[in-house]
Order: sequence, then C-alpha cells, then structure tokens
Amino acid sequence: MANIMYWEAIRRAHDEEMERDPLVICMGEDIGVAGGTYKATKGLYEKYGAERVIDTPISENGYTGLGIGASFLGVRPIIEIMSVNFAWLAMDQLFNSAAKVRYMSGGQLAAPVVVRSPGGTAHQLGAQHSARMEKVFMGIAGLRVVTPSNPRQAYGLLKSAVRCNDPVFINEHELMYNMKGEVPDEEYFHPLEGSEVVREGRDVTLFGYNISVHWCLQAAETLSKQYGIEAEVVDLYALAPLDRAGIAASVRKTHRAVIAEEDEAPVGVGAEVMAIINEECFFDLDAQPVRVTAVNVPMPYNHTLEKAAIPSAGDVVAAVRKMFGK
Amino acid sequence: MANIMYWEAIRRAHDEEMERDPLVICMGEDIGVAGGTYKATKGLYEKYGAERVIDTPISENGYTGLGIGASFLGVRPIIEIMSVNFAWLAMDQLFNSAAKVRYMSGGQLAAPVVVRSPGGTAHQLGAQHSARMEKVFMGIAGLRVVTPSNPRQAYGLLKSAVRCNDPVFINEHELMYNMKGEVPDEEYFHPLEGSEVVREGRDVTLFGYNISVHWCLQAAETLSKQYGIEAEVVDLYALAPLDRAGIAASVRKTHRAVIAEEDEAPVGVGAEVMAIINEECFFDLDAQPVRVTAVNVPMPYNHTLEKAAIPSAGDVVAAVRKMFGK
Amino acid sequence: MNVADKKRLLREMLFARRFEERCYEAYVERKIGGFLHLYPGEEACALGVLEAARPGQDYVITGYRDHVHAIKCGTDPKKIMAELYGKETGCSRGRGGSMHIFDVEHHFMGGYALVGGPFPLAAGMAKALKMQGSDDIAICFLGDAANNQGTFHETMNMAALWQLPVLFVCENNLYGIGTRIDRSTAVVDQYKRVAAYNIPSAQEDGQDIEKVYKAAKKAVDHVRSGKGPYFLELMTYRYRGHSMSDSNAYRSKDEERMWSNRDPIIMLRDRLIEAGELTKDDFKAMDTEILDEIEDEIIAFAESSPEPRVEDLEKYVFAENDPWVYGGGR
Amino acid sequence: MNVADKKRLLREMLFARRFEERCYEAYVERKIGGFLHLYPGEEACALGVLEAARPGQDYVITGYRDHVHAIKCGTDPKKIMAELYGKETGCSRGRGGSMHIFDVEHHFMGGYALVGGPFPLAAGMAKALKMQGSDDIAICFLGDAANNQGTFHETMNMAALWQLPVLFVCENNLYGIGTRIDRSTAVVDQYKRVAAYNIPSAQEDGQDIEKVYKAAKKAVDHVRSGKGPYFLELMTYRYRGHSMSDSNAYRSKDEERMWSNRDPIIMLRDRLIEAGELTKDDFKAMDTEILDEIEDEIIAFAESSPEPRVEDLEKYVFAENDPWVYGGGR
Ligand SMILES: Cc1ncc(C[n+]2csc(CCOP(=O)(O)OP(=O)(O)O)c2C)c(N)n1
Ligand SMILES: Cc1ncc(C[n+]2csc(CCOP(=O)(O)OP(=O)(O)O)c2C)c(N)n1
Ligand SMILES: [Mg+2]
Ligand SMILES: [Mg+2]
Repeated sequence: MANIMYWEAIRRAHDEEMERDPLVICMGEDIGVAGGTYKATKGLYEKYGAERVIDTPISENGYTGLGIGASFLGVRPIIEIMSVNFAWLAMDQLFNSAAKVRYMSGGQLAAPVVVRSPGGTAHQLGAQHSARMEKVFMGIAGLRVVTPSNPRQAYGLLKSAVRCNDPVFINEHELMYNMKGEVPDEEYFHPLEGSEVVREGRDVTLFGYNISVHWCLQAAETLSKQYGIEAEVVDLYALAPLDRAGIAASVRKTHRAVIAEEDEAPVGVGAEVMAIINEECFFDLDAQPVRVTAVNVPMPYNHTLEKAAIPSAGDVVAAVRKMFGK
Repeated sequence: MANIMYWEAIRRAHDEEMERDPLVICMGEDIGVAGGTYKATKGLYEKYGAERVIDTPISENGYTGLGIGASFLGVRPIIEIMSVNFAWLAMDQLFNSAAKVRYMSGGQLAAPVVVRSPGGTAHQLGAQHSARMEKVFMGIAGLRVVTPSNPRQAYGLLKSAVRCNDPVFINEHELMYNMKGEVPDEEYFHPLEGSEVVREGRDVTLFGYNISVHWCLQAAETLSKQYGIEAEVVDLYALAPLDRAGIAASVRKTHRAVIAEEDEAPVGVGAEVMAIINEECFFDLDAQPVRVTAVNVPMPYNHTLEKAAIPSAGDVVAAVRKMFGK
Repeated sequence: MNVADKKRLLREMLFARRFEERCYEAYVERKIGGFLHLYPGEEACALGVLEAARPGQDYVITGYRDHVHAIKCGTDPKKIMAELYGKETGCSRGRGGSMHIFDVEHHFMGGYALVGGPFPLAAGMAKALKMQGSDDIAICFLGDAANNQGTFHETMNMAALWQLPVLFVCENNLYGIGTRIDRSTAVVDQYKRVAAYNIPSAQEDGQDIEKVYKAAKKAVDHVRSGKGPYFLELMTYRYRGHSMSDSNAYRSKDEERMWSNRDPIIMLRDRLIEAGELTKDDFKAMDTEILDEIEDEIIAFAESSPEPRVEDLEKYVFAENDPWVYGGGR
Repeated sequence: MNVADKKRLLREMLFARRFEERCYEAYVERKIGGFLHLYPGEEACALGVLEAARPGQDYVITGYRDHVHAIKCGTDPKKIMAELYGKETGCSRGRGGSMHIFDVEHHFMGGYALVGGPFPLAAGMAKALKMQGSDDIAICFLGDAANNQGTFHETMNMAALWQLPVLFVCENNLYGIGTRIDRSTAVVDQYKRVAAYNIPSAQEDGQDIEKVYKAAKKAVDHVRSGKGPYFLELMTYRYRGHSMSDSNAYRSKDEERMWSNRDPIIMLRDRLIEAGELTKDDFKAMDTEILDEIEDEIIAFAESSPEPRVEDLEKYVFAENDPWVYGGGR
C-alpha cells in the first residue's frame, strides 16, 4: 500500500492504462506539455507523445465530441474538462451523442469515453468557477457517473471506467487533489456501481459522496464523542446509477438518514436519495430524513460568504443533533 | 374569455408585449419569415420587421448569449429554442451568464431575458428530440423556471416573464401547442411563483406540471368515479422556485401525495417535491409518497416502446390504487 | 467513370429517389412516424461522393437526412424501411427511426439529429483511423446551415491542426429549414469559410454526378494520402419541405422550377440517351423494376417484420454484463 | 495624440503596472483569494484601444484579466482593490472577485470567467445600441485562445450578418495558459480568421501604444460609423504566469527577454525622454506618486472597508420585490 495523493492516484491509473493499451489516450486543455492543471497527467506527454496526450484548443464541445467519435472506433479517450463549470459547453456531445448512441443505434455502437472533471467550491473562485454539477450528469440515461472520495477510489474508478464499455463521467474535486490516502500496490479495479459503508453505526445513516464523505466522517466522530450518537457513514461513490439496495439496507438498520451534499438543494443528490428512501423503506423511518446542502445562491467570492454558502461537518452534526433533540 | 390554442396564447403575449414596448424583441431559428415551428411568433415578422423578429443562425449558445447581452442594455428578448434538446448547447450562456450575472456583479447588472422552449416527448421523435429537461433548469440558482399547463398560463406567464427583471425559462410542450383553453380577453399577468389547486380533493394530492397536470386531472376523474377516491390536483406551474408552502398545505390536508412527471426519475421534479414534503410535513403523511415517472431510458423511436417509456393517467391511477389498496 | 458505372449510378439515383418517395407515402399512411427528412433532388451528392470513396469501408456519418448515405454504404434498404416502420428488424432495431439510421457493419456510423453534432464525431473517427495507421478515411456529410454551429469552427480547427483524415462534404441546398442561407450566414460560399483553418476546399455543382464524382475523387485522394482534411461544398436543392412537417412555403415557384430543370437523374439519363447508351424504354424498365423491388421486397419486409418487445425497453442503455462495472473484470 | 496625451498615457500604463504588481503582493499576503490574472506587459492594449474610443460611454466587456480595462473606463481603482479584498465597498460588492469586476455606471459591463463567453454578450449589447439608435459601440477584449471557442464563430457570423456596432479586440499574447498558440490553432494570425465572416480586420503591434491608438482609431471609427463589426488583433505578451497558480515554466527565457525589451512603458518613456519631453527624474517622481497613491489610498481603502454581511448572502439572486413575480405588476 502506498500512501499517495489523489492526483497521483489518477495519474497512476492513466499511466497504467496507457501503458497497457496503445488505444488509450488522454486529452484536454493544458494536460500535455503543462502536465495538467491538477497534475493528473503529469509526465505522460513526455512518455507517450503528442499523439496520445493531446493538448486541445479551448473547444469543450468540440474535443469532447472528437473523443466520442474516436471511441466509436476502438480508441479509449480519457477526456479532462479543466473545471466542471466548462462542462456546460460540452453537454451537447456528452448527453446527445455519448449517452444516447448505444440506445438509438439499437446496441450497435457505443461511446466508451471517460470524462473527468473537478467540480466543487474551492477557494473563492466565484460564481463561474464554483459549480457543483453532479446532479446534472446523474439525470441523463445512458451515462454512468462516479465520484471518488479518496485516492484509492480515484485510482480504481478511473481504471474501471477506462475499460468499461459505457461512457463514464468522473466527478473529482478541486480541493481533494492533494489529499493523501492508501492505494494498493497491485492493480485495483473499483466497481462503478454500489456504495461503501465507511463507518458502521446504528443510530443514523449519514450519506455522503466525494468531499461530503469527509464531512460525514468528521461529524460521526463528533457525534460519537460528544453526543453518544453512533452514525453509519455511507459513501455513494456511484451517483448514476445510485445504489438503491445499499441506501435502503443502511436506513433499515439505522432508521434515520441525513444526506450531505455540497450543491444547492433543488433537484440534487439529496432529493434523489430521499426519494429512494421514501420508495424503499418509508415505514422504517423513525425521523424525517434531512438533507444538508449549500444555500441556493451563485457562489460569492468573499471568503466569509462563501463559507456561509456551503455546508460543513458542523452542519451535519447540527442536523443530527436536531433530529435527536440533543 | 376567448377559447384559443396554447400557441395562439403565446403568440398573443408576444404581440401585446412587442406592441407595448419597442425594446421587446423575439429571436430564434425560423421564428421570423417562417412564423415559428409551433407558430408562436406567426405574423410578427410582418408586423414588427426583421430588426425585432430575428431569424437566427443555428447557433444556440451564440444567439442566447446575444440576447443576454442585449438585455444588459434594456432590450427584452424573448428567445425561442426550437426544442429543449438543443438547449444543451445554450446552457453555458444561460447558466454561466444569465443566471449568475446579477449575483456576481453585486446586483448592478441583470439579464432579464425570457427563453422559451418546448420539452417533452411528442410522437416518435427519438432519443435526440424527446428530452424533458425541466430538472436541469430548476437546479441552477438565479434562473426562474415556469411551465404552463394551459393557454391561460401560457399567455399570462409569458406576459409576466417579459416584464420580470430576472431571467425566466419557460418550459412548453410540443404536444400542447394545439390544446385549447380559455384566456381572459383583458390583459392578464400570471404570477411566476406559486402553484394552483386545479381540483379540490381530500384523499390524496396529485402533483403535476405542464402536461402531467392533465394526466392528474384525468386520473382524478377515474379515481372519483370508479374508486370513490377524491384526489386534489395541484398544478406546479412554477418549478423554480417551487411553492414549498403550497405543496405542504395540500399534503397537510390530504396526507398522501403522488407526483407525476414525464421525465426519467433520477434527480427530477418528483424527487424534489418528495424532498420538500419530507421536509415540510413528514409526520402528516399517511402513506409513502410516490412518483410516477418515465422509464430511465433514452427515448425509443418505436411507438409502442415510446408509449411504454412515458407515464400516463393510467399510471397515476394505478399508483393511487396501490396506495389505497384498491 | 465508364458507361457501366454511369448506368449503375443512374440506377442508384433513381432507386434513392423512389425509395424516398415511397417513404413519403408511408408517412402519409402513418406507417412511419417522427421526423422524416427526405433527399429527392440531392441524390448526386451522397452517391457521387461515396462513389469516389470506399463505401462500406470508409467511415461515413451524417445528419438526420441519412437514408441514401446508408444505402450507398451498403445498408440493406429493407432494414432502413423496417427501421422507419419501427420494427425490430430495422437497422437500428426500431429504436432509432429515420433520423438515426445506423449500420456499423458497413461503417455507416449513424445519422444524428442535432445540427452540427457529427462534425466532431467525424474528426474523432479520423483521429482513431490515424492512430491505427489505417488508410480509411472519415467522411462527414452535413448541410449548409450546420456550418453556423460552434462545432463547425471547433472541429475545423482541430482537424486542420492535427491533420486528420476527414472529408467534410457540405450539401448546400441553400436553406436551413425555412431560412435562406443569406439570411443566416454572412459568407454564403461555404468553401471559403474554411480558409480560416487552412483547409483546402472546393465548390462544385451538386446536381451533376459526374462533376461531383470528379471533385470528390480529388478530395478523397487528398485526405487518403495523409494531407489532412478537405472541405467540399456541393450546390444542390431539396425538392420537398425540410421535413414532413414543413409547409415549404418560403421558396418561390421560380426557384423550384429552376432547380428541377437541373434534376440530377434527368441530367444523367439524358446524357446517356444522347450518347446512345440508353433508351427511354431502358429507363422506364429500370424504374418499374425499382418500384417493384421497393413494393414487393422492401415494403413487404417492413410490413411483415415484428415490433420490438416491450420487455426489451431497457435494453441498450448500458453494455450488457460489463465486468468492469463490478470492478471484477480481470 | 499630443505630448500631454502621451504623458497621461504613460502615467496610466505605469499606474496599471504598479496596480497589478501590488495585487500580486496582496495575493501572496493572502489578502486576495481565488484566481488572479494580471496584465503586466499588455498595458498598451486596453489603454491604447480605449483611448481611441469613449471610455465610460462605449460599452466594454472582457474576460477575467479585467482590472485595467475597468480602470480605463473610469472605475475607481479603490473599488477594484476593495473587490479583490472581497469587501462590501468593492465594485461588485465583494461578490465578484478579480474575474468579475463590474462597473455598470461607467459602462464597464464586466469580466467573465468562461473563455469565449463575452463574445455573444458584446454582440448583444451592440444589438441593443443599434436598436436604440445610439452611436455608442460595444468593445470586447479577449485573448487569442478564446478564438477557438464555438462562440467566436457563432458571434462573428451574427455580428457580420446583422452589421452590429461591435469592436472585437484580440489581445494576442501567444498563449492560452501553458499552450502556445501554434499548438492549439491552425491559423495563428488571428486577424485572418474573420475573413470567413467578411469582417474587416487588422493586426498591430500591441506594445507600442501609439500604434495601438492609431489602429484602434480606425477600428472604432469604422464601427461607430455604422459599417458593422471590426476585428483588431494586437500582438502582445504577459510577463507573469497565466494566473497566480501558474508556474510559467513553458516559456523560454529568450522569449521572455525578447518581449521585455519591447515593454510598452519603457518604449513610450524612452521616446518621450528622447524627444526631450520627459526626464528620468520626472518618470521616477511619477512612479513614486503612483506607488504612494496605491499604498496610501487604494490599499488603505481596501483594508479598512467592511466585509459583506452574512445576512445578505441571499441578496442579488433575484430582483428585489419584482411585482411581476406576483403577477400583480400593473
Ligand atoms: C442543434 C440543433 N438546432 C436546431 C435544430 C433544428 N433543425 C433541424 S434541421 C435544421 C436546419 C439544418 O439545415 P442544414 O444544415 O442546411 O441541413 P438541411 O436540412 O438543409 O439538409 C434545423 C434548424 C436541430 N435539429 N439541432
Ligand atoms: C470555457 C472555458 N474553458 C477553459 C477555461 C480555462 N481557462 C481560463 S483562461 C484560459 C486560457 C485563455 O487564453 P487566452 O484566450 O489567450 O487569454 P489570456 O489568458 O492569454 O489573456 C483557459 C483555458 C475557462 N475559463 N473557460
Ligand atoms: Mg440546408
Ligand atoms: Mg492568450
């Protein structure tokens, strides 16, 4: 087990898959000569050359579509969109082409591309650079969406995504690239569906994904130490399809649920998980399920406002305390 | 009260607003000389000329952005995107520019544009022309989203949207343009927030919007006649912001809820309404809330498959019967 | 092109014409649903260009007006008609419809309904071909109005920058639905626009299949020889409305007449007759044969084919049993 | 341009340089957060072009590298610095930050962070001006790499088609972040690309403010006289990394040296000194005065200003008390 950073884990997955298969390529803005804004492709240009590590023009819809077209003929592109905010420009190709082509061709053609992009609020990047858009990607049939909460997942999800025959969107986080964690030394493939119970508990389930898993874990510690509440924490690394069975199993055990998401509430992950809980185990609930979300505003630049806009471990603790009247 | 079609109601709103204010313009593909794919701008080119009724090139992001820029300087553009499927191309300008500019300028600048577009499954238009995307528009702070279920709303919502100082997205429906209904002869402004109880009932609330209001009404008739169940039907014509108080008020009365939406389930209107019900009146519920949605597939061309993919009044009836064990 | 080739092409054009006309009828009879975009008037474009390439081997992609391109690639017209009928035997198993004809076996990589969508997809296929050292090329057919889409610009730049083996064919029929080209486009000569990317280009009469063939030969050779992309603009006209739901009221009778005087089929037919290679009766016989084939084989096949099963509604969303989904693919 | 003008412009350029350098320091001190894109090296572009226009009256829009453009439009530099500090007194009330400087009063219509986003916005403002019969124009400043975005193409076409009064200024600093222009762009001379839309254009040295002024004068006159859009490419260079988080490792020392030898401030300064209009001491005094002003007034203002109130977090999402929201506006 090596203790490496999230970006290193992603880089390693790129490197191994490119080493193995000459048809695996990567592309995006500044990923080649510059090594990638978050270093996820560092050194690959030198190793694999300009034909396979492609610095693209600033043409998000164009190069995403180009990657999709290449995937029609056996190439396996890993496309980096520098920030998820820019992905709005590429939604046409991602949804209208990649997500639908298998279905509308009656199963003849598929677009096994991987699109990686960091979402999330970093440090004061303002309204146009702080979007968290997982909910948009999750809502479209034909696209898989995963979101790693640690280096092991970042490595293993990308490995599986490259090999999977469906288009996969990987939602990363700008604040997590330097997070360290254990990654197996041997090759490791993380499943693209399912969820992980990352902390066992009996009193309440805290659902998180990506960065919010860490808020949940931190909250669980506080709840245990200060309030004697034992929270189970479930990591929803797969956002589409969501793990209905896993969600239900935990709620059937704890009878209470809090969902923590960094995005604004409307039509988000929290709403969907709540709907699934209602559908799967409504009568198992001992309390109203709660979502902990961002305030419904474009992200302000000012640091204090920004902090006030996005949730935190403290908000998760507060939600649980309220639920238990403590 | 005139009994006119949905498209005529929209046309009338355009005409009155353009007549009143020379800075109201309309733009979109084939809306001028050709009069609009669904006739919503018929005759306006002849009346107001090419400077104000603008046939655009096929450049969705470009002309949406152009309309937004014009709105910065007092122009009130009504932008038609011929089908909501093409709106993916314009999301960048709609969300990154229009929805955020007021906030990120600290309230100095606003983009009071109206963007109208039909969503929904029509007749066998296939995977790339059958998207229902209201959930995508609803999730972004700074944009108002409304969706008329009848000619009166179509008229009155557009009238208010043109005058409102916020960007408003109006989600229409390809199958509804020829639907007839009463529209007041005098000028009428429909509120952009709120909801309408379109049928009173005591046993269960059926939530619908746009076309699904009609499924709910039809289902309510059947439920009343055949099963003695009196359903209340609530028309959620405002999708963003959603009417939390209105939703809660009805559920507090009926204690049961079914949400009918034409879209695939994940992170959709149904999920959000269910989350609101959970948050506002969880302990008022006598039964698990249910969402009636499309099957989670890209839309098939074949007519039978298409029908099987989207919900209907019958599905709403079935959901309620199951809820009541009847 | 020898006489036999010309006669074959004449037959192909006539077949395309009759096939499309029969689609029209089937649509009116409500056998076909959705949007239906027909090709009459433009036959020389797809058939002439692909004649100069390697249909079935080169990779072809286009928009929603896609039946004839697929036929020339080798797709069985029965399967196309069955697709339009929404049948399980259709080339896209009834899931696609007219706008989404697919026949990957014959390297017809699909019809797409978003205007401008196929541009980058074509460049991507070319990228794959280049990486794999193939001398097959990608060919993208799209309309004139599609060139105003941002994807046009983005794709031309990338195709030129990376010298990708892709041929862009602009079927310039002067209209995007009801909007005449000069009302949507600042520079109406489309072949001039690609100078902005240093892409060689040409404009050619799209009604004369011999000219189309010649221009396409040059274009295809350029691309196949590794010299990068090429852009070929063909001046043409569609006889019918944009789609079945289009009234077609925006064009003058004069304009329509002018173009029907330059019908690609009649032009080639008359040339062959003049040269003594064909008689009017030959042509009539050819037509009858085609009509019979369409009725007796193609329509019959579509009519008698089964519908998809509703139980299969959720098939084809994702790959079936993909081991990597479960992380256990090794 | 007379001597007084030149001296004033020299001062403006020097002020811009010092202002940006002070921002750099404040960023290092963590007084400024987020992304910070600085303008040193490119001063002659914004200042020279706007000198030829009507700053404060013509409508200006740009990307994220936006401080200097706003200053020239008339925005109080104190308010810009306060914005960077995230203060309520900032020109965008601390909500925008460096990438989103707004000053609508002075017709500085904002900095935008999506590359290519301002193109259509600028054309839209021009459309509004044209409708209102104004002879003000819209001016859009963007980088070279932005021209590969689809919005460039879509906007140029519409601007030309509708003959909109908009001037596009391409600040060609040869790089988009770490990617050199020839690695992203098939035709590197940006002014040539707009021939595809029949838009007149020119390329000019962006380091010599007198040349910039002259070229811009011509461009502005063209646009203001109702002849439609114009595209002006200015060859320039940024001294610092793309933003504060950019290592700047991708450029050679030689290249950097070559460009710093053509520094716009030094060039104009030396020209004035040579002409006997300025002494080295004058220049030094000017510099000291500027540095003092920045420290004593601008930084002091930013430091001492209050933060926004957390209670106001949800302000500015929608218009306040808009009667039409309730349908009762009549
Ligand atoms: C992105 C997008 N915008 C708009 C449309 C609607 N639409 C379909 S075809 C068409 C006109 C296209 O014209 P052209 O490219 O010239 O092709 P033609 O139909 O003439 O062959 C339009 C506007 C669409 N399908 N996709
Ligand atoms: C749509 C979009 N894609 C990518 C980016 C990331 N990005 C920010 S600036 C930039 C380079 C732009 O270069 P150029 O247009 O030449 O302007 P310069 O920074 O050189 O002034 C990129 C890729 C972005 N902000 N928006
Ligand atoms: Mg056309
Ligand atoms: Mg640049």
